[in-house]
Amino acid sequence: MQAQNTQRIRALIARGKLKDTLFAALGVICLGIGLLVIFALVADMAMKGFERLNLDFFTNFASRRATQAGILSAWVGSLLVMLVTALTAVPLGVAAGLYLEEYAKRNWITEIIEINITNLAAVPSIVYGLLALGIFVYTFGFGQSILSAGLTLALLILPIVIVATREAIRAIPAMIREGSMAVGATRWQTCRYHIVPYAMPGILTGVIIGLARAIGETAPIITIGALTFIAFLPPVPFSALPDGGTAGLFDWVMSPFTVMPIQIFNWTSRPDPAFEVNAAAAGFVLMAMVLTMNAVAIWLRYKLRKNIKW
Amino acid sequence: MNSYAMSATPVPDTPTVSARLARNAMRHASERVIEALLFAAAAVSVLTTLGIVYVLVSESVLFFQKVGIVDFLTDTQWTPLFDDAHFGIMVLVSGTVVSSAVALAVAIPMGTVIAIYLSEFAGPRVRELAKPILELLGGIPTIVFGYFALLIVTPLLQKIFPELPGFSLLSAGLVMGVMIVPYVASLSEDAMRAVPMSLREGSYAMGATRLHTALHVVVPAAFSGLAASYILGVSRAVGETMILAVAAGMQPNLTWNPMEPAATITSYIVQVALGDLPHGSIGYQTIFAAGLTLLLITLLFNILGQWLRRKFRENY
Amino acid sequence: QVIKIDGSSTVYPITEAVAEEFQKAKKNAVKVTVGISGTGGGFKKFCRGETDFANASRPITAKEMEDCKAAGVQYVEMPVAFDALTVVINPKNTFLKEATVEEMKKLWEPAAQGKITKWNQVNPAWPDAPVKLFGAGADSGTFEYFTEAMVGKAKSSRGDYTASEDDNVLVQGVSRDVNAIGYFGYAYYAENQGKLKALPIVSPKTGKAVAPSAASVENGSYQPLSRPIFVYVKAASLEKPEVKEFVEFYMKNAAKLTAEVKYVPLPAAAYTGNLDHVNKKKLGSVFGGKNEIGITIDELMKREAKL
Amino acid sequence: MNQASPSTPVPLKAEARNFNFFYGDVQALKNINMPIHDKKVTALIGPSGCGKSTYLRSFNRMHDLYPGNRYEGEIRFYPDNTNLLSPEVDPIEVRMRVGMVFQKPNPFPKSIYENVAYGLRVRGEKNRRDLDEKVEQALRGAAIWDEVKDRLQDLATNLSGGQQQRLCIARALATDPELLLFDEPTSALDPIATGAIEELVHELKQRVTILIVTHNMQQAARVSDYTAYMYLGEMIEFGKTDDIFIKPQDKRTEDYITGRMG
Amino acid sequence: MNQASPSTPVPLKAEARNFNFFYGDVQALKNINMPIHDKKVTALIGPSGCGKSTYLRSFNRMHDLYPGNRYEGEIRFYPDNTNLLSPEVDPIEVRMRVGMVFQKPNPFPKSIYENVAYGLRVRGEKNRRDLDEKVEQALRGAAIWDEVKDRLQDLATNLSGGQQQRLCIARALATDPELLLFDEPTSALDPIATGAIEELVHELKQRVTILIVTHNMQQAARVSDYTAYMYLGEMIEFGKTDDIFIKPQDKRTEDYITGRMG
Ligand SMILES: Nc1ncnc2c1ncn2[C@@H]1O[C@H](COP(=O)(O)OP(=O)(O)OP(=O)(O)O)[C@@H](O)[C@H]1O
Ligand SMILES: Nc1ncnc2c1ncn2[C@@H]1O[C@H](COP(=O)(O)OP(=O)(O)OP(=O)(O)O)[C@@H](O)[C@H]1O
Ligand SMILES: [Mg+2]
Ligand SMILES: [Mg+2]
Ligand SMILES: O=P([O-])([O-])[O-]
Repeated sequence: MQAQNTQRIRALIARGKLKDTLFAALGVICLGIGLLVIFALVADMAMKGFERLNLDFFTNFASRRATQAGILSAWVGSLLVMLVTALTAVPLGVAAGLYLEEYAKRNWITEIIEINITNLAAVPSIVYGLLALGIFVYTFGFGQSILSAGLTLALLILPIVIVATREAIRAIPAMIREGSMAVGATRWQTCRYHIVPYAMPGILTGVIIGLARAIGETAPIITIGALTFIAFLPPVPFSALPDGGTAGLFDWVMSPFTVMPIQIFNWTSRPDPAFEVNAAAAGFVLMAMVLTMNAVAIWLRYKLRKNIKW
Repeated sequence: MNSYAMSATPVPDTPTVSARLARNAMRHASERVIEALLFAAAAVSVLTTLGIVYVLVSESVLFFQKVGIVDFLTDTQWTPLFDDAHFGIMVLVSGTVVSSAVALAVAIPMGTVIAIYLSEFAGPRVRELAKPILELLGGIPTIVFGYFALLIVTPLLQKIFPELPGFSLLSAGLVMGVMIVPYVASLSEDAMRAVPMSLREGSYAMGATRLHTALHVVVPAAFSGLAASYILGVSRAVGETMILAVAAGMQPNLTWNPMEPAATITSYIVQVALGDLPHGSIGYQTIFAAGLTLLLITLLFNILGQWLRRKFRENY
Repeated sequence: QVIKIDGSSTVYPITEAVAEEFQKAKKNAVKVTVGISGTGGGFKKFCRGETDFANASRPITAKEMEDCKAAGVQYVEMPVAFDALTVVINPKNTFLKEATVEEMKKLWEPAAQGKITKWNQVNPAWPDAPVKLFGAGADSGTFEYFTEAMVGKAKSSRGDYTASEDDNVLVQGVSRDVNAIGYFGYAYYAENQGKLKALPIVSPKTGKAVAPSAASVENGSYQPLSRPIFVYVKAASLEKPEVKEFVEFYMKNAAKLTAEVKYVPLPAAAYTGNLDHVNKKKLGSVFGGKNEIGITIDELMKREAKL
Repeated sequence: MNQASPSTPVPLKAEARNFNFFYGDVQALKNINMPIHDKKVTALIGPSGCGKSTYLRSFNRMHDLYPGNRYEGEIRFYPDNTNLLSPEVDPIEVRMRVGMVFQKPNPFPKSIYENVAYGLRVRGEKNRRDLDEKVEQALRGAAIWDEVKDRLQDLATNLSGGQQQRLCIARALATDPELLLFDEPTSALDPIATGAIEELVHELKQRVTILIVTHNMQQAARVSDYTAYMYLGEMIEFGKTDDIFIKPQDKRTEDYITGRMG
Repeated sequence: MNQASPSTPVPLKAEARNFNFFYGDVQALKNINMPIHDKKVTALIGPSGCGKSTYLRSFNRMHDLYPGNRYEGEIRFYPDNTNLLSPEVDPIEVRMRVGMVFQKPNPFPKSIYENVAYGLRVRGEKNRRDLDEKVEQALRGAAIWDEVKDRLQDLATNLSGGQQQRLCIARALATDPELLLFDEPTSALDPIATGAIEELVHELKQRVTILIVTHNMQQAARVSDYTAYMYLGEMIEFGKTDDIFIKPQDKRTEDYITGRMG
């Protein structure tokens, strides 16, 4: 009876393990497909664009000659736009997520805000462009500037950051909140010392995905007036201007600009196939930028995730 | 030692009480300010929606003065820029629905499997390496994905389905699905990671396998996060533009067959918004009507999603 | 000192080339920016007074003229090059040697939708093979021009074809399908001659089939698919010396740079004529808010001269 | 010392009056009336699930954190004679004055040091020296100092069950509350540590009022001055510990105590 | 029944041999040698943090779930005389045969019923009638049936601390393991419930071997046949419970037991 039982159990385990193995294989396959696509695309871009990946490519402005065309204004523009986006979307998104999870009462207003946020995630990016054109460019008078673009993309990725923040907060066990409140902490103190730090890995995921999306967006930025040919850089703070003055600390936010995806978009749609090489090289650089830009977040998330357990 | 209300004195100690009240008042004030700030942040998204609704509605009103709403909903042709103009939005809706469905049929199962695999099966090194790389998928400019679909995926698919045209919802949708995978996988994986280890311990101690633990303990406990990632994935699919503009053929075609080329609401909007059309013309106004339609469809979907999610949510 | 230009993607390569050379010549003392928001988007900004120049692949429309007027924006219209809309087929296609406007109409008219699906339905001499159609997006100037020239009525077209704003997508489509036919700007054909074949179109005026080329456009024999493309400059901006200088530079170098980016330059007289208009402040458009088909350079210049 | 306390001649720290509590529609506590004497130890005993934790958690308004929970009646707090449950009373002030140790140890996923220092930081304490001192004192009080003094920066969640429990006691001690709520504070502790904690309770009594849930009758008898017996959400009997353990008035109390003691 | 046990004349269920355990670089268990007699109750006692939980968790390979943990030595399991720790041995099989109740109650966020049925479902049980019956039996065994029989579909996480603990006991019972590991199974229980669980242990002994961690000396004395005293990760003394409690060999054991008893 005992032996029989052992056998039954063994068979059961064998079946269970088989399922485990099959699932793990499925997991590896799915992961493999994802990684394969990434590697294929990145390798393809790297190979096609290899001949352009030299220093000149980074220090040249756009040009009608593919071999002389570079991405200087584009990468600088992308970087600055992302700076504005990150500095806007992250605090706003985390604050909104905190409000909804930790402060808001469960009532129909919260419900509406909630539905509204997920709904925003589905609005096509170009519509954000149309909105931003009216609001940032004209109503607020920010013009066709880095500031307008950064804010537009911030709005675009806000739902992602908020949703990620909320879910990360929801995953924190109630007993942690109880422990904090029980010593007399206010809601804000609980958020500051516990909720936000413990939710941080999840928040960072939202930021990583959000910024990755933002840096690759073309359409809304074109709508608000990003340029395609621009052969000068935004003013460096405190540098001398041609008219004799010096640039202020934040003058660059009002500067006209272009960004990497526009450059890539433009190059892919040029008649001259030589530009495909540029587009590939720029695509590769963009990938590298995404990775570098997110490196800090990725590293932080890795660090934090190890220590937060309950 | 006890700084306040140390009632060694028989009478409640007035100065400390008033000090305490003062401190309470201050704390209240600062908590209020913080709450107000946080609320303001949450309100930004509402304002954004209001702005979007305003932009869409104000132009759509002009549009619907010229085109009847019944025509808009029932006409089976979409040729607003043609001489013989028809405004049957269902044509674009069908393209949007089919392409999103194809994308989600890829992204949700694949993303969930990857999330479970990374969270419950893979070693820490694989996990910490694979996740950021996978997240790169979300950072590739969608135009690059578009060409990937057109130049690589479509020819591959044509080997399997020889009758597949050069432009199709299928190949655009598939690539879109892969693009959305990190949204589902990353957020779901985070949610699963956050499930307390004690629950896993409880399950493993019963002799459960990894898969059983994952499916019966971890996934239900992380349900809220999974649902959120799905909703985000759906949203991303519905709102995606460039891949479809490049690889789906931009052909207004009322079809539910993914093997055909078709235009979607988003690809139509981007095409017109960046095109030659004079602003203010009826052709230009169509994009607002189309955008509004999309907004309403997603609204319905989200209300449904919210309801489903509340029904299935588990707590711990 | 920033000169702002925005508008058509078709005109962009020319203006970009000019801007690049101009900045080089001025040692970066003057900054020029060029954006691509489409002819419509370009005019919108132009008529709000935000830009100094508008690139346009079609003449300004009546509505846009009104907008400009309302904002007090006056402008000088300058044709800068010719674009030859090119009908292309797959290089492996052996049966298509030339086509008439009538055949094109039969193929592309709205009535053909869903009905004309085989080549032999257009011309019995052609094989019983499916037709695969590729063309410009319905929002583009190219579409409008092509339909008017071929079908006889602007924007009158069948809808069941693969449309794209990105002409390289069309290049891909046509180059991969033996039975494909498509149309787009000449430059895309010129750069992809290995993958595509241009289909000679029988000119209704001369009855001769002519293939697009720099020469056939310039001498007016490629008809009716060649069209002028434009740059509009704001009159008020011409007061600024750097803008004036830029216009002069543009007209002086346009012929060379246009050819370099694979468009067809206008005769030299056209550029001097433009400069003349600028100097004499001849404002407005010669098209009266409407596009026109099959206009030759001669006609165009005559009309400009009358302004 | 306490003219404030109205009805009884003995000084009170708090008093439940007609107190009811509901988890949604389920009534967990039924019409509880009970005094809590100042600077005394009151033990709450009763079978599992009778509502001890629910009652204890009401004293620092923990139930406020969840929607659907409802209080009825009053818990008056002295000397200021406020009703802890009144909506006008700030739950944060209540929690500042009322410390709590939970039934399941719930250390924060932070270092051991930060866990204990947290309550002080919340109160605005920034001086590193003071913090260090108070943290050490609290850890000593909770009889865990020797075990953790060399690993104050280690993650608290890696401690053993009993260590976590003592850490949570230290966390509550560090802030010097007026009323301390202990929910089975020694459930995971061995006799040595339990002894130390009981010692601590004795000592604390000099300055603090203590309400302690325990299922250990000997412990209740050893440490408490008053004992309350709860059953199915009701307060069956309350009295001096000696009285309750020697001559309980209620049959149910007697059954519970005698049936199981020794 | 157990010709298998090799060296000792008494039948063994398991035996630790030169067993060491490391959390990363920190050695938590040091060279432990200890027999576990078949169908007997062995109690593990020792001060908080001495490694009792760590040791117990080794028997069903819980430490495998975390990277960086390391076993050394052997834990032999009889009658089949396998080394539980060997990499060839499937931890799932080990866990199927060795049930565990954790120190901190960890019910799944599922219904009460599903919590108990979980282990049965894992074992492929699908028949609703059988499930119902076994769930009831397990809940009765853990002395919680009466309290929850009307709310089997309620969320288990809403139970009181003691109820959760008994639920977890029921969960482990339901699957009929060969060896049961109890990590302070009555820490959150009142005397009545504790008595019921001790009763249960007595009964279970007929069929199952039990290893129980407790910090309650009386409990150890009451329920166990053998007792092991651990200190700072070492096994100081092991013997018949009567011997250990009456005439401990080691000074430290004696101090621990006598110093604190009664
Ligand atoms: N995950 C871990 N990482 C590092 N050290 C740990 C970990 N878990 C426990 N320890 C340490 O190992 C030692 C033994 O812990 P264990 O949990 O086995 O103690 P215990 O005897 O069960 O104590 P208690 O009676 O308090 O539960 C303790 O000093 C503890 O701090
Ligand atoms: N969040 C909740 N929702 C609904 N019912 C609850 C909740 N928490 C506890 N209960 C129920 O309320 C009753 C009292 O629970 P409480 O935790 O106060 O018991 P307790 O006396 O502390 O028991 P123990 O000694 O087991 O900890 C129990 O029947 C329990 O199942
Ligand atoms: Mg309790
Ligand atoms: Mg332990
Ligand atoms: O950009 P276009 O206006 O030339 O299509």
